[in-house]
Amino acid sequence: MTETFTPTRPIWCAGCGDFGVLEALITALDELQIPVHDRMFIAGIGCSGSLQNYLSCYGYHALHGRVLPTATGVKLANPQLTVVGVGGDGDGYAIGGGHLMHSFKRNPGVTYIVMNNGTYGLTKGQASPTSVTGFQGNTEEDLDPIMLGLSIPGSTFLARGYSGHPAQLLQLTLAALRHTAAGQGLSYLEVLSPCVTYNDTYREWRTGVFNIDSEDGYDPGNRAGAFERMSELREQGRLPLGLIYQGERPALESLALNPEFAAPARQDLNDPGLAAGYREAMQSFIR
Amino acid sequence: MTETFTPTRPIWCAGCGDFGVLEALITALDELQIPVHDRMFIAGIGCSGSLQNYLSCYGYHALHGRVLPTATGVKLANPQLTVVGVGGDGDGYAIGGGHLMHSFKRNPGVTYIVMNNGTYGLTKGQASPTSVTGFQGNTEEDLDPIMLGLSIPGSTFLARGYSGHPAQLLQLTLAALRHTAAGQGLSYLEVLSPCVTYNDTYREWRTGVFNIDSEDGYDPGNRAGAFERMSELREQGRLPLGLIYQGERPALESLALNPEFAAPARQDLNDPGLAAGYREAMQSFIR
Amino acid sequence: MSGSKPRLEDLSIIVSGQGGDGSLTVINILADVLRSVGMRAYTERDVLSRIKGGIVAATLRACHDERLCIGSQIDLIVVFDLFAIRKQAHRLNDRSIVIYDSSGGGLPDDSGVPEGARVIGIPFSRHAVRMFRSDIYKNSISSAVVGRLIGLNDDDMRAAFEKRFGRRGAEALKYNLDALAVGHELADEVGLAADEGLYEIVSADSKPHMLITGNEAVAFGFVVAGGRFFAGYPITPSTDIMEWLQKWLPRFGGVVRQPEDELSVINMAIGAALTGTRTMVATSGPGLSLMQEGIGQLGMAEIPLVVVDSQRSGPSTGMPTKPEQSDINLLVYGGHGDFPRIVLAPGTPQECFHITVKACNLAEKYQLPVFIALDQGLSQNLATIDPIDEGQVVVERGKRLDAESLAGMAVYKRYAFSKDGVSAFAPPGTPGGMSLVTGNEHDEFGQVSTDPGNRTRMMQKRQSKLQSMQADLPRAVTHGVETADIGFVGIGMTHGVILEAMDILAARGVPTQYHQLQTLWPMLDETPDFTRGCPCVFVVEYNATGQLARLIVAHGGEEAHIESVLIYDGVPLRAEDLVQKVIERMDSRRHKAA
Amino acid sequence: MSGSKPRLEDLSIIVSGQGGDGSLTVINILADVLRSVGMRAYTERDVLSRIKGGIVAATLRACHDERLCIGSQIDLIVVFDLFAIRKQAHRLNDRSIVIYDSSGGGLPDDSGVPEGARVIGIPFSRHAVRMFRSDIYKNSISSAVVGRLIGLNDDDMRAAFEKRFGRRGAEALKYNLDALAVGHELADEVGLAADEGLYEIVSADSKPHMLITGNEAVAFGFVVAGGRFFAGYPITPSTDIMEWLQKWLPRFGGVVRQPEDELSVINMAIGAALTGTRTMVATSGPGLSLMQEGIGQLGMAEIPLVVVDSQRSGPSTGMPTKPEQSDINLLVYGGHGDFPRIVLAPGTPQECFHITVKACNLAEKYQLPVFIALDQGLSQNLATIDPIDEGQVVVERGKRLDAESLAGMAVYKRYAFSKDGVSAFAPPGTPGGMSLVTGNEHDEFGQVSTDPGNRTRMMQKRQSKLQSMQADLPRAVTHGVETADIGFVGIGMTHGVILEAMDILAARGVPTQYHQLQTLWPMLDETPDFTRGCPCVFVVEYNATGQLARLIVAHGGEEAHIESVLIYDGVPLRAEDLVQKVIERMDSRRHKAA
Ligand SMILES: Cc1ncc(C[n+]2csc(CCOP(=O)(O)OP(=O)(O)O)c2C)c(N)n1
Ligand SMILES: Cc1ncc(C[n+]2csc(CCOP(=O)(O)OP(=O)(O)O)c2C)c(N)n1
Ligand code: SF4
Ligand code: SF4
Ligand SMILES: [Mg+2]
Ligand SMILES: [Mg+2]
Repeated sequence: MTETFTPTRPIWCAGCGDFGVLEALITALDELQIPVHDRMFIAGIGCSGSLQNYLSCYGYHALHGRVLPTATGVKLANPQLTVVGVGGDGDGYAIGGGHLMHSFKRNPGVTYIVMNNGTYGLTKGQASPTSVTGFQGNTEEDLDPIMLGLSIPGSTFLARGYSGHPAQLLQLTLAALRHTAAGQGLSYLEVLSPCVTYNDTYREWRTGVFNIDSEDGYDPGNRAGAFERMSELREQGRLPLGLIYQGERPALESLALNPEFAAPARQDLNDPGLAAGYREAMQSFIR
Repeated sequence: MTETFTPTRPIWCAGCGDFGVLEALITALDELQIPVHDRMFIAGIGCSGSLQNYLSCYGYHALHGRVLPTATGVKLANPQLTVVGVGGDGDGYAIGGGHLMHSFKRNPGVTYIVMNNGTYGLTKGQASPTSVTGFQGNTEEDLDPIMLGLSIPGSTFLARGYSGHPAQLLQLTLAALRHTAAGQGLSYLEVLSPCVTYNDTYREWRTGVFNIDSEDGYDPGNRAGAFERMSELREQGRLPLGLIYQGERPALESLALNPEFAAPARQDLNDPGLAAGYREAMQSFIR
Repeated sequence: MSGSKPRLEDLSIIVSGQGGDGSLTVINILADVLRSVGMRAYTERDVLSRIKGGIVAATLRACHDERLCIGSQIDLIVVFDLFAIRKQAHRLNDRSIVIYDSSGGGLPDDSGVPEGARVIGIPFSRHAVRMFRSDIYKNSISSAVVGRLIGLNDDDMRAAFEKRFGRRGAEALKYNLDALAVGHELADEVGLAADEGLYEIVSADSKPHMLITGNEAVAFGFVVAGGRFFAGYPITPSTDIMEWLQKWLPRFGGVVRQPEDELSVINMAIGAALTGTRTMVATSGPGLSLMQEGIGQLGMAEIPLVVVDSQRSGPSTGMPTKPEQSDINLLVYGGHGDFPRIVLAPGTPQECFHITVKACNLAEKYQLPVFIALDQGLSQNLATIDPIDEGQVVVERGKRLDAESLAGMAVYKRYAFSKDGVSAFAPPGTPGGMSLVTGNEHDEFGQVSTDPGNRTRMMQKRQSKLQSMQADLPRAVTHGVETADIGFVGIGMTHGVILEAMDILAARGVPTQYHQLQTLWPMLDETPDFTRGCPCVFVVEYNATGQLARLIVAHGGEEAHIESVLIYDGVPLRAEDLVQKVIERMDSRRHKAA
Repeated sequence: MSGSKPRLEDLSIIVSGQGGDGSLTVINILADVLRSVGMRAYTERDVLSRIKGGIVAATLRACHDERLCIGSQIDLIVVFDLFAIRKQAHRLNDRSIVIYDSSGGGLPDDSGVPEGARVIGIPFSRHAVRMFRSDIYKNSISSAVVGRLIGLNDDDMRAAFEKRFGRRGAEALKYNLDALAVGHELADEVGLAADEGLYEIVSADSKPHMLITGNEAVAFGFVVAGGRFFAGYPITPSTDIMEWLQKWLPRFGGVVRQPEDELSVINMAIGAALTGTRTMVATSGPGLSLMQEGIGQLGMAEIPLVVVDSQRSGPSTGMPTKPEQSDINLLVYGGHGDFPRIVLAPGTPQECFHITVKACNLAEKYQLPVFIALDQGLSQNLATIDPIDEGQVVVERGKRLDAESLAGMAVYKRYAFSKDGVSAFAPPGTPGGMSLVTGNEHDEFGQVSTDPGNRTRMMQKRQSKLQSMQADLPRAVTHGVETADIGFVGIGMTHGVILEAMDILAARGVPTQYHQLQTLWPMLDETPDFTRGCPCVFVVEYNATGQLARLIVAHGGEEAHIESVLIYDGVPLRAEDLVQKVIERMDSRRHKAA
């Protein structure tokens, strides 16, 4: 085998929630038998944005906040790849917030995992969009990106895990990857992933989370119902975990690609069969 | 009186929905007796983004998509101004989408009016985030920014008008301005404002709109309830008009400003009383 | 009478009215008819950033030989609005013909039309409203009159109408053909019978010409170069590129996306490029400004991308529909930090095609951003050009690895150091080619690294591309008399004007030479050399600060030899005006020397 | 023994270990103690873009006289990790002292420590864990030993601890004071008794010094200049500016916001500036790239804003914690289209303060963007400086109108043409001052206009500011021997190194002079003049392509006289290394000449 880069030891602080996400991803990708060369990781900038360095894959370290547009470009150009976006809450909800809402709307075949620690870890602990009111002088209420996802027509998979609950996290990771693999488009998984150094929320989250997967009668197929339940739980100060919403809608790539051709990345550009079409385009200017 | 710029005749096409918005704004501002010099209009880029040129005010033509951050800066620096943001759906929902969600969250004392025509008018009719599926090859479902607003904790005023219903539009414009004037923060009013040249939706909207203001039992104070009703109406292909949600939360400026001082824009920077504080800051480096 | 008619050699025609009046349509139809009868055409637009209203104008030059600019004088003007005539009057002379819409009355005395000019009033609008209940048909009516006047055949006009309006449905076609017929009747009335036009039309060339804008040529070049992913966000004057590709690219299995903003555009394009897909984006100044972080990422992470900048008047939102070449600095110096890039500048639609192909090849060969600098004129003006031989295009993909070639390698490093600064690329999905790609400084494997030794080598590796690419970069095209004491330097839409000014000067006995840059960056020695070798070099550019001239000086150009000709009022330069400037400046130089 | 001790003149100390070990804390405490006893201190950090782990180092120079750089040799090194010692060994000599954490064993043979160096092993970590159940107290323990070694008084050390850890609560303070005591005991054990340090500390100055970074000085200057609105988004190495202002600005009724991204930052700042509030933003390369569209808007719409760029290694994400000066091009040439701007470059914390005040005044006087170019070293390194006389600051607000002055005017035009290019500004809310402000081209009232005549005048109006401001711009500071044949040009963090290299060269009989730029743009004649007047000018800059040198050449600098010294490996230059380069280059010049 050709030697390629060797995944390194994570640079995360001991106890960082991101370890749990890495663990779940490695296990899930193996379980689904995704060959390493078909995995394409698109990572944000932040502590969380180094995850791609710790497993075997094609890894890309995006610009801050640009995970989703980049991942969408990858998927459209080569839909055979298993495209996984990973990043932090600052990356995905602050500077990347606009892309998040448009990606829900667009529904590309990408699994997107946000390691939400309610702070900007790598820049040393400033408030992020999911920081609670009062944290570092934050005057705003914390965003619930799952509710945001529910509000966007086109969103098809919304889930939340907690790195302190590894078994459920693995199941959700598997479900997310499967949703996308089944051609259903964007699977969005937020993982509560404490930053032990700047915002150690293990205690709050241990007691605050609420497992909706085990709630009787909860229907993840009902958008408005999910929204209502989320609102209730939020008012009770609880953080719902589990598969919160799953819908059906064709993935973007199935709508955007011409099925008569190989995908953009896989075309032979020197195929002589192209000449006739080029000639036709040329003729269109002579008419 | 000093002569200043003279509001010009709108450059809009005859029949453009934006005329109705201008009309409602002029009437409402006069009715509320806002002196012209206390009006600050922040406009986007697009056909809609020329509205500030057609009335007496301090007008600013922002960068494409940046109406809300700019308006927020204005309000924080000088909360005495009546700050009105105006722009199009491309401006506010596409390139400005991230700012919209963060402005809901932030709740600055700004009235924000989006003239939604489901297209990019000024660049000649491309699909926008509120274009219906199929319009100009659009593969996505149209965004409902009111539902987006409902999903963001911190949003306090969400309404939709239709330029074809001027009486209701005027009432909603008044309500929006009053909400903000009462220190409740961001009032967001989307106006269905047809583009007769590139996306003439008068016919669809005449039949498609649904007046929620006159629906018995509808409670604009109930976020989850509003979301549910919006979802239902959407499924029925109807476009709700009226005051959809109103909540209470202190405006950003009341949280961000130090009440012991005049607002930033109104301070006398040569006030000798400042010297002692400066000295103290200097001493902090000597300690 | 037809035998004694002069041949149509060179005629500039303006049609002007309110926005929405359809002046552009008239001109475009005439251009198409001229093309179809073997003449040359060149068009220009003067429009506003609004959809209806305001005074707009479209200009056409009909020539026997190729000219890539509008003439300095206007031979024929058609106006639907009296404002328009005042605006254009200074370009008229005593041989000009003025056709105006007389629906509202006669021409006022202060119209500014020079004495001697032939003035014809026709109530286009009145006829249009009477016949079709809509004012907009006045443009179709008027084109009939213009066609007659310059000697175009009624049938050819009809054919062009069928082609253009046929796409819009049977009803539109019918009304417009009827309007054309009305126009022909009106022409008869004012004494312009069929086959009695002013000129005889003689085909310039047996082979058919293409009628194409620079934007279209770029888009077409991209497809033929194997481009398969394009992302854009609407912005004047670049949008046509996206629109042409939306129609054509899917036919070749390619993808065009219009995401939510330019940040999404460039990052989506980066994503596609990462997979080894040939990718391009197009924008104008404001979008280019927003893309700066992405541009730097391309440089650092060594990702190939073609970025088209269709320049308009800046700064900021500026004058969106007006031409400028004022993004040169941003193209050359933009992005924070040091990284290599290429900036190419075509001057004709044909060059737009070939330079786009070249740009695609260079981007992949050297794994970096390649810019194509257009301007509103080059982007949007239609020109007749000789057919492009699209079959000759060669696709060069640079160092690419597949599973087989990887299997033979002991180790694969995405950023392996190499002599030419380029490392082999294995597209994601290739077994054995796993790599890390990052905008952080990194080692050969793509692992983040701040090791000073590695940093130094990586920086030098990237920068060394600027050397290794030298032979591959398009050289300047030279025109005129190599020994002439007066030189020109220009890019983009200055090209046609400079060529014409040279002809005028030559006719007056003043020989000149012209160095038409094709590569703006890296600045090749040839350009500073040119300014050192020629004692007086007019650097003609559409901006206020002489960005191109300054760039040349920064790289060894001879400032004392340079005369900057700067246009930044949004109005295209005319050859005669350039000639005047040259003569004045030469005079004042002689005075100073004396 | 104390009488015979040498005076502490100049000592460079490194503390190095793993990220999170607290090396920075040790150095900062020592710097503070030195400041308090009247010595000079200068610190430097070498950290990674990760929160824990990796090898980091903090360096301190303790001096009797002012030095704004670290010494070329390291006199004392404290290491918690053996990797660290290998990394630093080349800076040690036979008089250096090495203190290492011997918890894990002795120093290996291949540590690289030069012969003759005094090596002291102390099991800091072991003690910390035993006493406090946590490794992190090793830094407090070690600072006691270093304090003793260099002759600092135990009480002064305690006072510094109380100040620093007191803020973190009683428990933190108690543990750290205990750790200090443990350290003092360990010092006793290895023979470093109280008052028996190596040096005698003699106060350099009777007046107290400030201990301050460039970032802090900028933030402080902003407040005193009347800055009342600041927006930022976290980014190394600029974040400290926001953090200092978050604490202080609200105390003066000012507002600090950290919105969702840099686009929001610059546009929110534009909003505040529109109201007539003095406003500033601070960022680093990636943020500056994202702000480009906003920058152009400031230029076009004539909005005053101060933009601080704390430069780090680029391109793209680059090496976030490492110094560079590679955004010069983007600062000077960024944004599409032509517009005026000012770029200032302080070299010391004191200059950071004064240049920020100046920037605020210039921004409002000329109504345009004013950049302050910092670099990671200047931004983050602590230095002792003479107290700033903040009482002398003069706030100049330029042409502002209030209701009263407006009432006396017949007509108010926001963009009235004027001799100096500046038009009077009436803040929103002022009766009678209504105006339109736009990034489109506009007429004097601010109405959108594409009229060519208006366009030309408006462009010239804006550009003319670059002339009218000339007398107002900070001039270069000159140092050294004005007639010397060897010159230096530099900005920012090169300042201290150049000064020290000049001293070294002078001591070796080589006189030099130094032109320390304060204004990078507009490029004042003085700088190209300097390169013409001095036969060999070393332009020292932290980037790979010589951006500053190229800028000077582009404006008439003499390329043949310029020797570029380029540092781009992320490692701060040392004076001795600069001296070597000067000597080598001069030799090779002489060879070439011969
Ligand atoms: C354009 C830009 N702005 C700012 C930064 C600095 N920056 C690096 S990481 C980061 C935030 C990281 O927070 P988050 O995404 O939550 O990741 P975490 O470290 O918490 O995992 C920021 C602001 C940057 N790299 N690029
Ligand atoms: C950064 C940037 N990108 C693109 C443009 C071009 N542009 C001008 S208006 C517009 C869209 C306008 O659409 P919308 O906001 O819906 O306004 P409307 O014209 O429909 O009222 C665009 C994309 C621009 N001015 N700036
Ligand atoms: S700082 Fe926080 S987010 Fe970053 S690695 Fe440490 S624990 Fe994790
Ligand atoms: S193009 Fe559409 S949005 Fe623009 S003015 Fe005309 S009708 Fe209104
Ligand atoms: Mg985070
Ligand atoms: Mg619109």
